[in-house]
Parts: sequence; structure tokens; C-alpha cells
Amino acid sequence: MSNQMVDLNRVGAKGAIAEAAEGKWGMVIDRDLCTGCQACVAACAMENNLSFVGEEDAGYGRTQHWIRIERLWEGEYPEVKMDGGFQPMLCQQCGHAPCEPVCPVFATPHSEAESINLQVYNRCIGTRYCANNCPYQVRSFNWRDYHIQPFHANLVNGQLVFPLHNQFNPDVTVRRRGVMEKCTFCIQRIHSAQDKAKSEGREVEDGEFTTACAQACPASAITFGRVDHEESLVSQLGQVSRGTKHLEELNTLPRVTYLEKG
Amino acid sequence: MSDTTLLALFQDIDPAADAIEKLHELGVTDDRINVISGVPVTHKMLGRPHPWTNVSRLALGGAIAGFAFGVFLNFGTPNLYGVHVGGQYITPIPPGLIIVFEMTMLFALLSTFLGVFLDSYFPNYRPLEYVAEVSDGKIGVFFKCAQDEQKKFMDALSKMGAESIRPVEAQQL
Amino acid sequence: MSEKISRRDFLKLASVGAATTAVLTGCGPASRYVEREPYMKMPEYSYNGLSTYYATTCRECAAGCGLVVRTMQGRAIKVEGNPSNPVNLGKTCARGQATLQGLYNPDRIEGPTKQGRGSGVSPLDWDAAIQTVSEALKSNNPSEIAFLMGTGSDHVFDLASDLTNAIGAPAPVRFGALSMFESRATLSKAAENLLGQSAMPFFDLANADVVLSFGANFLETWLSPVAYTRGFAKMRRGNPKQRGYFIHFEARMSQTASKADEWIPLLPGTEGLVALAIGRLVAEAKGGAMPQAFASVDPLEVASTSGVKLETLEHIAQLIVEAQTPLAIPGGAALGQSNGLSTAEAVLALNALADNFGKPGGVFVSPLSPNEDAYHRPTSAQEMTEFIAKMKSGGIKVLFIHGVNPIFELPKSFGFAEALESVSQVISFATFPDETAIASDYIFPDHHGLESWGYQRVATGTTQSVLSGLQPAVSGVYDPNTNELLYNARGTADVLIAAAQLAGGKSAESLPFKDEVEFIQSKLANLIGETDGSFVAPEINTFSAYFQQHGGWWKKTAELATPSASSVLSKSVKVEAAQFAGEGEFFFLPFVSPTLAEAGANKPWLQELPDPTTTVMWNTWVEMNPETAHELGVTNDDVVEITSEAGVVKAAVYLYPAIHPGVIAMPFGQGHTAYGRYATSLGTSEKFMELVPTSQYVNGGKVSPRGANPADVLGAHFNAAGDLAFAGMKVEVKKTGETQALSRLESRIGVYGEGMGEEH
Amino acid sequence: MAVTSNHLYGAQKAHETPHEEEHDPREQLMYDPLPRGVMNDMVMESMTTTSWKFWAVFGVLSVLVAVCFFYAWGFMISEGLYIAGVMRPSYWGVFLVNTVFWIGISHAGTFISAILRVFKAEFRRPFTRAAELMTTFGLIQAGASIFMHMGRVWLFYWMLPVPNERLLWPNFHSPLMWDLLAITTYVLGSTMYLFLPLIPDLAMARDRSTGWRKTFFKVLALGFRGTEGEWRHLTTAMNIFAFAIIPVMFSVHTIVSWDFAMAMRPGWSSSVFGPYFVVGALHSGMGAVAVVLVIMRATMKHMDYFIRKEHFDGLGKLMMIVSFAYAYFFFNDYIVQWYGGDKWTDLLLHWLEEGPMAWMFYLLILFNIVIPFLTLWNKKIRTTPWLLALIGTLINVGMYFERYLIVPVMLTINRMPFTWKLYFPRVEVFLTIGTFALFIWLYMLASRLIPLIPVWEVQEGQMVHTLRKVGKTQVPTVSEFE
Repeated sequence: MSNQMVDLNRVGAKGAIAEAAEGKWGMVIDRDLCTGCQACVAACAMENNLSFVGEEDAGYGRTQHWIRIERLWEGEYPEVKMDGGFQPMLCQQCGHAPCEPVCPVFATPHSEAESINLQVYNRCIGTRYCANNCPYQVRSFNWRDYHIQPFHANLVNGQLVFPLHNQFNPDVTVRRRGVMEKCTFCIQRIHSAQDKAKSEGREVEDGEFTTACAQACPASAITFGRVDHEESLVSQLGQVSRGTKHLEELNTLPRVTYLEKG
Repeated sequence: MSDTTLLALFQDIDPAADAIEKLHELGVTDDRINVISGVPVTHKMLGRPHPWTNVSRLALGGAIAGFAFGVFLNFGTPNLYGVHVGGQYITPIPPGLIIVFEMTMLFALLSTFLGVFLDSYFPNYRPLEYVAEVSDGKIGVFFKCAQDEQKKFMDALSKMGAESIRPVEAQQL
Repeated sequence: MSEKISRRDFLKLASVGAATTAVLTGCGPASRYVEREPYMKMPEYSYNGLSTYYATTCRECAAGCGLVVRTMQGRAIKVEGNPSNPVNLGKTCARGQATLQGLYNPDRIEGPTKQGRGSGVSPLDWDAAIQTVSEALKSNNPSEIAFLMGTGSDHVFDLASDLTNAIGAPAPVRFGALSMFESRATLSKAAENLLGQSAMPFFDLANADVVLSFGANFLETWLSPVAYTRGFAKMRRGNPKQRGYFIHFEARMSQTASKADEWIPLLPGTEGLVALAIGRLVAEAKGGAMPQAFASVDPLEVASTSGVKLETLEHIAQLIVEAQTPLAIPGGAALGQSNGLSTAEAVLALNALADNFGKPGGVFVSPLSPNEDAYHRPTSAQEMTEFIAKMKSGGIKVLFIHGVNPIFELPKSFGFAEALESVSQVISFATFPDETAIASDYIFPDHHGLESWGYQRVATGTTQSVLSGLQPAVSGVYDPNTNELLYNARGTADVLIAAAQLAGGKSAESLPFKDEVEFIQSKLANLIGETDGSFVAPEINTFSAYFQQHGGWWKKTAELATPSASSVLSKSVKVEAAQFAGEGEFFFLPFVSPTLAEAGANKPWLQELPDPTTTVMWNTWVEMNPETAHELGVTNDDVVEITSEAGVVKAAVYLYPAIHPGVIAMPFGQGHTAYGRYATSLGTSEKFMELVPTSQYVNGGKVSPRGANPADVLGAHFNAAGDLAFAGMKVEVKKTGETQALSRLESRIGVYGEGMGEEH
Repeated sequence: MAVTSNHLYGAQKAHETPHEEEHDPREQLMYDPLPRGVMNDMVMESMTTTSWKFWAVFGVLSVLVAVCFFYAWGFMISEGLYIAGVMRPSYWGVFLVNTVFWIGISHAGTFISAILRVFKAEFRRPFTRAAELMTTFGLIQAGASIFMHMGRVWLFYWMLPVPNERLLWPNFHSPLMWDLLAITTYVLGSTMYLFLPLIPDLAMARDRSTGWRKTFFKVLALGFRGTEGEWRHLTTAMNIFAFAIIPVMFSVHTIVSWDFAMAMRPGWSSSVFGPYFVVGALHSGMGAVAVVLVIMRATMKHMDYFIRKEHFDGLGKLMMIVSFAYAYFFFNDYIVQWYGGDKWTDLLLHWLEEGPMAWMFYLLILFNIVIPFLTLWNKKIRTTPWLLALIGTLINVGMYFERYLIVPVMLTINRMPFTWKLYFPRVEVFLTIGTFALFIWLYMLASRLIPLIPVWEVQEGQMVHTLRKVGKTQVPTVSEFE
């Protein structure tokens, strides 16, 4: 019976491309383990040259967090609880991403090679439609040139010197104002691992590299890897009964599986 | 035999129509007559032949070109550099209908507009035969006649109710 | 065209073409956004396009987590955990990640400076600096020389200890706000009293199945947060058959409490009673003779004083009875009470009752670090008051300060800043212009942790004995325009060695080393023969090289000492009622900000990390139960004035749904009046528009504090172990009428239903 | 030849009747003809008679345009979008509100000049041009507002259907591309449609002016004389335009609505948005036409001859009908959202009805539905110019509120409650003032430069309208010329 039914995961909203529902790269986040410690947020910021925006802009909804830790409340004191615990929210690298088709200039296309959403910074013209259409609200916009505000500089011999720029990861573009950005699943790490494996004539092994957030997570709540390899840790974890996808009903085919407390 | 251009000005349509009939009787063919007016006056009222216009054909041609351009945009350009977005086909049909519709309309409207220019030789800043009273609602009838017959036509048309009738030269408008 | 295009024309055309391309594609050279010139001098191990990795140790707190620093062409790019270091096994916390923002902080001290306590600032060179230190060592009576040091940089502490020991000066004093809020003295005293050994107890969270935490905020900043978080994760999901159950007792829902299956709010100061009551109920359920420790407690009475229902206590006792490996952890605000020591003892007694001493999932004594003779706890707050009294009395003529910022970290009521005025010469080795540094006579900036040599003893957090090693990941921060050091820092150990040798006599004899590295090698020498280590090396140079390569040296096998449990239960444990200082209506509960801790405020990304529980960024808030706030007539963002017998502090209110209505809580970590542009507030410049002259901080210029420091309202009250009773204050709360919008990551509409009508 | 007094067209005064019901047909412009020459002179004089008040207002507007439009926009381009109020989750703010609003305004012109032309509603004749000018000038503001909204406006041309160096074309999946093409079509189409019937009037003006005006009109009139052929081409083209621009007009606002309806968001994803937006556009457009006509009539010379109570009456009726249609679609959209009971939509409705912007929600119902319903059935109110202008203004305020609710206020509510934040405009306030100022400024400038009354169309209309004596009364009749 059941194998005759339509596999809804494999049929896109438009019945269109025949990409396997599980994609290539994926992530499992165990909400039961996440302690909300923000190490992933800091690691992501350090890896991906994110800009900090200062108190005023941060409070105004202009933070540049590619991953943020959400929490909602449930109940009243003293029976108050966090609803399901902390929920790290990042780009879900949807198989059918609502952000993609709405961009007029193809600045956020779907990578067929890596099966994730790309953000092409130098193509972006800043219509911000993708951010509106993202059901997970994980895109952040560069409202100003945060990195080069003179506030961050020292005046050395009459010249502005930005010591903080020393830290920039040369593998990641520093975004300037007017463009959208979002989590890339640390695509620079994916590429360098693939290049290395290719030069050694082999496949990338499971656990050979991971994203900055997963690497930092002290509780190991984040696992990253190949979801299309059945033996990989992320595939194994993704199949446990606690697994859910956020806003699954939208058929965005997210690549991030959350493990609930249960 | 050199020709001269005469202009008869009329206050109303009826005498103008009569005058044109008279001109026909006097042997002036329609291709030697031209009528200018401040409001559109149909050829039937004046008993003139149906003026030919290419505007609607050009509009149709434009629409076809626009349709083709829309088809090219939606179904052609994605194949030059294919990008997958949102799990949709590279060349989806429903959005294509919108593109094709808009392009069809745009090209049709543009060619209609250009059609007016082409058919009417706009813009045209060369000297032309004209009298300003026409835009006050009068009807002017130009016709060409042999110089020696000028007097005959002037008399005939004055009788038909022409306010004035005189030879005109092309002037800078 | 017959004419040839000349070369000049061609270049012109080409440049026009390039410019056009740049404009058309928008990604040509014209649109380059951030310029970063390569250094003119590249480090030895630098390959174009390749990264070099260095193993070192995190110095953001004293836990001693191993790091691997990715560098490229002389710049540190990213910090990762060292996967082989047993403390953190490749993981880092947020503060560890942000350590690069300390290294490249625009507000580092630019070089050795005659600070003149903020009056006349003039740069010095290092020779003059060493001369100054040498003079200070030579020309003062050794008993009047004092070293005040932080809890990090163990090698500098060892060096200073050797120096003071040799010249007959008092031993260096080590202090840190974290250790104060962790009540390390209480923990080690309780261990001494009950386990017979003054040491850091180790709680084997990973193998426990029911965990009771009495205020221990082990997922935030407590002792070794990365290690304990790993333990927590293993407790939860390490055993596929059973998910560990976690109960947390604390008056407010801290980040740790938020991960508990049951968070049990109770009146501050009653944690020990609750532990005893649970112990009694467990003992009753188990049957047999009632252990002496729990004999005198009446659970019903405890229920009424603590506010925890008797059924809850019984239910928890039942859980413990049924558990295989139950574990109880004392910590945090439970120990920062006048009865903190007996609370710690009561909780340890509960563990003894569960018979988990020295068993998996139980209590151990942390192993000593490889080159450590005995556990040396940091100075307790009470001992700090004695030190300050000595300063005040003029008993200290020269004070060396390294790795600690006591003006900020100690409660204002201790009077450190005033006492500093009685010290004739204050020499600071601060890397950043913090409050204490700018109140010093000299600042001789030490390297940032990522530029430093050194080692860090791991006090707790792992079953193995670990000595984490530091080595410079970068040689410094250069100005690429001039190839000169932006921050002309020098290792304090090097400065002290040079100064001691210059001073001659006993000083020189005690430190017969060429430099810091040689000194460190001398401290590692006794490990060369060890075979049970992470590596074995025949002689010191090889050992040093491996030590750098591995990021430290550690024993391969677990070395946890098993405490003797027999006597614990027969001892009578009496938890007296907690004493609260002041007449105020509310209990005051300061806690260390999980993201900033004691010294994170100058790292902009740590400021921008939302607090895990409130999601507030860049500021200080006052947590208050909405009901309490309603009674006080205040609401979100209203600034309130909190008055204790010791002082006043003002901050904006956050209506926190998960806090005891009688308790007001405030995070520690903000409220700096110096410490750089990100730690302070600059009014309009906060919009990050204007250039800020560094002198504004170094001179203690026109900056206002960012947020507020709850230590301002803490009085000098201690528990029996000498730790500060920081949670033992009662305060008045008054509305000021001012408001200050707190920047939150969360939505007040979506999370708290503001503006969603009555039903939501 | 100048028209010196009003007695020439005081028809209604001469034929006053004691009973209100019995209107003299000559109260209507079409049955109160004047010689063409007289009308020409009246129109020419309306263009050239300029009081100091005009220049005062024009001067103030020039300053506003310079400061609030060009300077504010330039500042925003040089500084970055942070000076606007947009943020997560309201990535779109007042700029998009303005875009939708101005496109809405622009719909009136096409509606009056195309639909009413196709259906031969004769009362349209004197004000088709005034309405079409609103289309063109409104679309300028709409286009500017879209560009203001863009993060990197200097790269706008990447949206044009031109490939980059790797043969990558724009993304035709994107509703913004549809929008771009539709608005381009509409701007070009409506501007051409404005220009075609203007040619004979420009020729008229050319014949009656001197100096720089003569040159100006001569250039624009393109050498038009009014030959049979020229008229034939012109009327053919106008007919094609009238029919073709109607679907374009519907498509434009439908596509604008699709910018929202295509998005996967509560409140936006609604299939009724297309017609709802079209009707909303007509609603604000009609209101705006009424306001413009009242102002024109009150401030420009001789306009009380061309624009009469009958026109306000007709416009008022149209406004009422559109208001009914608007109410229908509004309710349709609302009840579908309400009935569905989807969690997020439910929260959204709570937010709209009980949230901090609820006042806007209720005022929009009041201004767009209640007030038109209560007032416009009354002919006296319809024919009182200032009242009609007031109602038109209220409708426009209400429609602005509607767009404001749809864009930033609905954007507050998404499926991630952790991110909900309410938007407040910052520099957008100035830029909004700037677009309004620029619109009025352009309109005032146009009123000095081009004949706002299509004289030839009025004359043509007067020619086909006659009074026929039937028994003892005179009956208005219309003849079909074409």
C-alpha cells in the first residue's frame, strides 16, 4: 500500500525538478542538547566575516547573525518553561527555496553541485524580496558599511587603520552595504575539503570537515555532513523518531533536521 | 501648365462637403484634394475616399514581434545560462504567459505609436500649406488646379459658402 | 585603420575598458570594499594561499581549553578547539571564539606607557620600562612589594612566585571575578571538610542519570563550561537507552536552569536546607538508620521556608531513590550566601547518601595538573579585603597588577580604587586600557593570549591531569603601511626576567633565564621522564617542541582521586538560615553574564551575542518578575534604581517570566567606565560613525559606562569559607522615571504577545 | 482675441428652472457649446494666466522636491539604507507602500480615458487629459519609489533584459521582473496614449502662441495640420490604444499585487489580491481625479466652463460604484483569511485588529467604505466640489493606510514569532513628502505648458450632441459620427 503512495517529499510544489528530497549536505540540530550558549553564533561570525552592528541597530532588528538561537516561553511562573528549548535557526538550505525564484537577478540561485542555496553577493542589487519570502527569516541585509565605519579604526600616522580587519577570513567575501547575506553552510569549507579530496583522488569522508557552528558547539548539538550517504552520522541522526523539519508543511524541503526533546 | 494650390475655408461641414462634390464635378480628382480640420471629420461626411492607414497592421506586426520577444525572453534566455531556482523548471510556462503578454502589448503599443509617425510623416518641420483658423474649428479644403483655372474655382467655391478662398503657399508652421 | 595604436593609447584604452568593465559588472577593482595589505615581512611558516595552524590555549578564562589557531600570512584568522586537549576536545565557547577580537581589538595599549594614573600620559620604550620594574624591585623593601594577578597565565604566576619567594616578598595574590562568583574557596573548603582534601571536586555529569543542580551554572561560566557542557550532552544523550534527568534549583531561570527538565524556583539561601530535606526523604525511602547528616532537618519546615512544595521534594527524592547514578552539584548563587559553605556540605552529603563518591556519574576530586604540587585556589574575597586593608595602611609600596581588573571586578564597597591611592607605585601589565590600568602609574602591556608563550594548569573539568600550553600564533599586529607593530606589547614574564636580572641580587638568582621560553622549559623539565603522557620526549627541546605541537601535555589515563565517603554521613551537617544584608524588600541575585563573563565586554561580537535567556545585547538589564514589576509600577525598559546598604545601581527592567517574584537579578560583565570603545558608551558615536581618538580611553576621557555593574551594590559579607556572599544582599527597587530601550534579539510581540490583544 | 467675461457660457443662469428635478440639459457642457475659437482662447488663457499664489506654491514645492526628493534620496544612496526604517522582518517599508499607492493613482487616468472612451461615456471628454497626466506623473513617483527601495540602486540595469558578460539574463521567474516589464509597458503605453490626443491641441497652441512657447509647441506638435490622413491615423491609433491599454492597466496592478500574493506569507498569499488591488487602485485613482478636478476648477481660469457639476456627479457615482466593489473585495479577502483559521493568519488578523496599528485598520474601513457609502448616494454632496474633494482625499488616505497595512504591518507577522518587529518609517517620511511634492510640482508645471483640456475632443463632443424638440420639450440626443 504505502509504497504506491506518492512520496510527497520527492514531489516539489511545482512537480518540477527531480532533486532527491534529502539533497546533499545537511545538518541535524538536537534541541535537547542545545544549551543556547551562543558559541555557534560567535564561531559563525568569526568564520564568515559577519559584521556586528552596534546596540541601536541590533535592537532594531538589523543584526547580522547567520545563525540565531530562538526561544519561546510556555506556561506561567512557576511552571514556566522554554517551549521546546532553544532553537538554533539558520538558513535551512531548502530544496525548494521560496527565496530563490523571487530574485530578479538570480542573486540567490540553487547550487546543483552542492544542492544548497547560494547567495551571490556581487550580483545582489538589494530588492530584499528573498528575505521577505524566507519563511525562516534567516536572511540579513547589509544596511550600511559596518566594517569600514571610522569608529572601528585607529588613526596611525594620519591614516585610518582597522585592526579588526586582520581577522577577516580570506576565503569569505566581505559584504558591503546594499546586499543580502545568509548562512552558506560554510561553503568555503565544503570547497576546500572537496579540493583536497579530489587532489588525493578520493571522496570527502564523513566528519572530515564540518561547519564553524558545528565545530564549536560544546554540546555537539549540531551535526553536519552528507545526507545522501546513508552511513553518515548526519543521516543516521536524521532518521531518529525525534526528528522534525521546521515548517515542514510549506514543502520547502529544508536540509536541517531538528531533534525534539521527546 | 503650372499648378497652384487653393484653399477654401468653411465654417461648417455641409458646405465643405458640397464644395468637394462641386470640385469633383469640376474635374478635380480626389488625389488633388486635401481637407484639414480641427476635429476629425469622417470621409463619409465629406464624400471623400477612405483614407488608407497602416497603423493597425503595424500594431499587429508589433504584437507578433513582441510575442516572439516575450517567448525568447522566457523560453530562450534561460537556456543561455541555466539557473535553477526554487525547484521550478528553468522555463516555466505560467510566468512565461505574463512575460509574453506584457511584451506583446508593449510592442503592439510602441508600433502603433510609431505607426502614426510613419503614416503621418511625423515629425515634420518643413514648410506646409496650412491656415491657423483650422484649429478654430474651420474646415479647410486644399486642391490643386491649373493656374489659369484659378478664378473659376474661386468663384465656384465662393458660391458654395466658402468663407474665403485664396491661393496658399507652403509656410513654416 | 592604418594608424597604429601607440602603447600609451593602448594603456589608456585598456584602463578605460577596465573601468567600464568594473562599473558594468560591479565587481571590478573599483568596487573593492575592504583593503587588507599583506604584511611586508611574512612569518617563517607562511605559504601563499595555505593556512598554518598553531595549537595554544584559550586565555579568556582559567579553564585552560586547548585551541588551534588558523593563521595565514602572519594573521590569525580563526580559532577552533584543540580536538586532542582533554578539557574541551575540540570545542570552544563563544568567548573562546571571540578571542581574536581581543587580539585585534582597536583599543589595545599601544606600547609601554607612563600612565601617571591618568594625569600625564607619555610613551616609554621597553628599556625604560624594564628599568622602572627593576628599580621597583630593587629599591623597595621586599615585604612591601606585592603582585596581584589574575587566574590565567599560570607561568607568569609561577615566575612571580619564584621571584617573590627568592626576595622574601609576599606570595602573589590571584583573584578573578569569575572565581569569586564561582565560590571556588567554598568548594575547596567543603571538599576539605567532607572529602578530606582541599581540592576542586569534579562532578561526573556525563555518567549521571539524575542530576540535581543547586545553583550551579555549569553551562554558562562555572569552572569549565565547555567541559561541563560536554558532560551535560553525554548525560542527556550519551546513553541511547536512557536520557539523563536534570533538576535545577535556583531563584531565577538561568541558562543552565532553562535546560533542566524541572526548574524549581526557591527562596535564595534555602538551597542547603532543600538538599538536606531531600537527603532525609531519600534516606527515609531507602530505610535503615537515618544518617547523622540529615537527622535534624524537617522536610515540612523546609518546604515552607524555601517555597518548594513538599510533594516536589518527595517526588525528587523518589527520583533519586530510583536512579542508578544520581548526582548533586552545588554552585553559583547557592554558595554565594552567608550559609554557602554548609550548603556545599549539605549537597556533598547528599552525594554521599547516593553513594556516588568515586563512582562513574559521581563526585571525584579533580586531578592536579602535571607540574602542580597541591591545589592552589585563588584568593577569596575575604582575603582580598585583607589585601586591600594592607594597601590602605601603606603596607604596600609597589603593586604589580597582571591579568586582573580589580577596580571593575571587585565590589565597589571593598574600596580597591581608594586603596590604590595609598600605594606609591602601581605598575600594570594590562593588555587593554581597563579601569585598573588607567589608574596605574605605568602600563607595560603584556601580549594578548594568542601572541604569548605560557602554560595553563587545568584545575578541573576533565578526568585527566592536563597542562595546556600556549605559544604565539602570531608574532604581533602590524601596521601594513609601515610594517611596524601596532601594539608594541612584550611578555610580562620576559619583562620580569629582564628586570630581575637588572636588579641583580636574589632577584637575578631566582630567575637565571635567557627569556620566557627558557623559564617555561624549566617548569616542564620534570615531565620529561613521564611515560603516561600524551607524548614522550627524551630531552627538553624535543619536549618543548611537542608541547607546542600538541598544545600541552596531559596524562593518558584518568587520574581522579576517590574521596572517602564513610565519614560524611556520620557528620552532622547544619544549614543555618541565610543572613541577608540590608533592609530592602527584594533579594538581589547577581550572576555572571554567560556571554561576556568578567572580561568580554570589549569584544564587539560578544557584546552583540544575545544573552541566552533574555536575548539582550550590548547592555545591562534588571530581571524582574512581571508581577513584581506590576506592583512596583514599572515595565520593560523602565530604568530602576537598586539601592543596597553598599551602593546604588541603575539599569533598565526586563520583565522576566521565570524569576521568583521576590528576587531581582542582574548580570555582571557590563558597566565599564574604561576598557575601550566597545565596553563603554560614547553617546552619538555609538552609531559607529565617528573616529574615536584612543586617548579617550587611555586618559579615562569622556566615556560613560555601557550598562551597569551589579558589583556596585554588593557589600563586604562573606560565607564561612571567605567567599563573597554576593547573593546575600537585600535591595530596594525604585522607579526613576527614565527609560532606556534594551536591544533585544527576540521580538516582544512574538515572544511576549505585546500588542496582540487580550487573548495572546 | 480674449474672452473677457463669463456671460458667454452662463447657460445655466439664463435657463434656471424653479423645480430642482427638471434640469436644463444645457447645464451640461455638451449641450452648452461655444465656438471652437472661443474655447481655444479660454484654454490658452488658462495656461498663461498665472497668479503669484501659483508661483508661491510652486516655489515651496520646488524647495520640497529639492530637499525631500533629490537631496534625501541622494543622501540615502551615499549613506546606505540604514537611514530608512526597514529591518528584519519588515524588509519592505514605505517605499513599497508609495509604489503601490502611486501605481494605484495612475490607474484613474487610464480608466477614464480608455474605459470611458471605449464605452463612450461622454462626460469624460473635458478631463481625460487631466486624468492621463496623473497616470504618467504617478508612474514616475512609483518608479522612483521602487528605485529608492533598492539596496544598490546604481546597479538597477541588471534587471533590464540585457545579458551580462556570461549571457546571464534576468530571472523571469521573479514577480519583480514581471513588475518591471508590466510597469515599463504601462509607463510607455500611457505616456504615448497621453501624447497622441495631445498632438492636435499642441498644434492649436502652436497656432496661438509666440516666443518660446511657439517653439515649444511647434516642436511637440510635430507638424500636425489636421489632414484627413493624420486624423485617420491618429484616431485609429487612439482606438487601438484605448482597447489595448485596458488589459495592460489591469495586468499592472494585478502584477503589483502578485509581488505580495506570490510570497509564501500569511496575509499575502491570497488569490483575490489581483482584482482587490485593481479595484483599490481605481478607488484611490477616482478619488484623486476628483481632488485634482476640484483644484483645477477652483484655481485655473475658465475651468468652470469645462468642468461642471455633471462631471463631479458622474465621478461621484463612479467613486461610489468602485467603493462598493472595493468593499466586496475587501470583505472577500478578509473572510477567506478569517475563516481559514490558519494559525499564522489568525495571529496576523489579531495583530491588525488589536495591535498598535489597529487604528489604521478601522480608519481604512471608515474612509474607504463607510464614508463613501454614507455620502456619495446624495447628489448634493456629489455635486459640491469641496465635499467631493474631501471624500476623495479621505479615500486616498484610507487607501494609503491599506497599503501601509499590507506592506510593513503585515510583514511584522511571519512564521517565526521570535523575529516579529513593528516597523516605523524614518527617512521614508521625507521621501514620501518628496514624491508627493514632485507629483504636484510636475502637475503644476504641466498646467502651464500643455492644454489640460482636450479642446478638439470637447468640440467633437459638442458637435455630436444636439437638443431635439420632442413635443413641448427638448430632449438631449447624441449622434454617432463614427
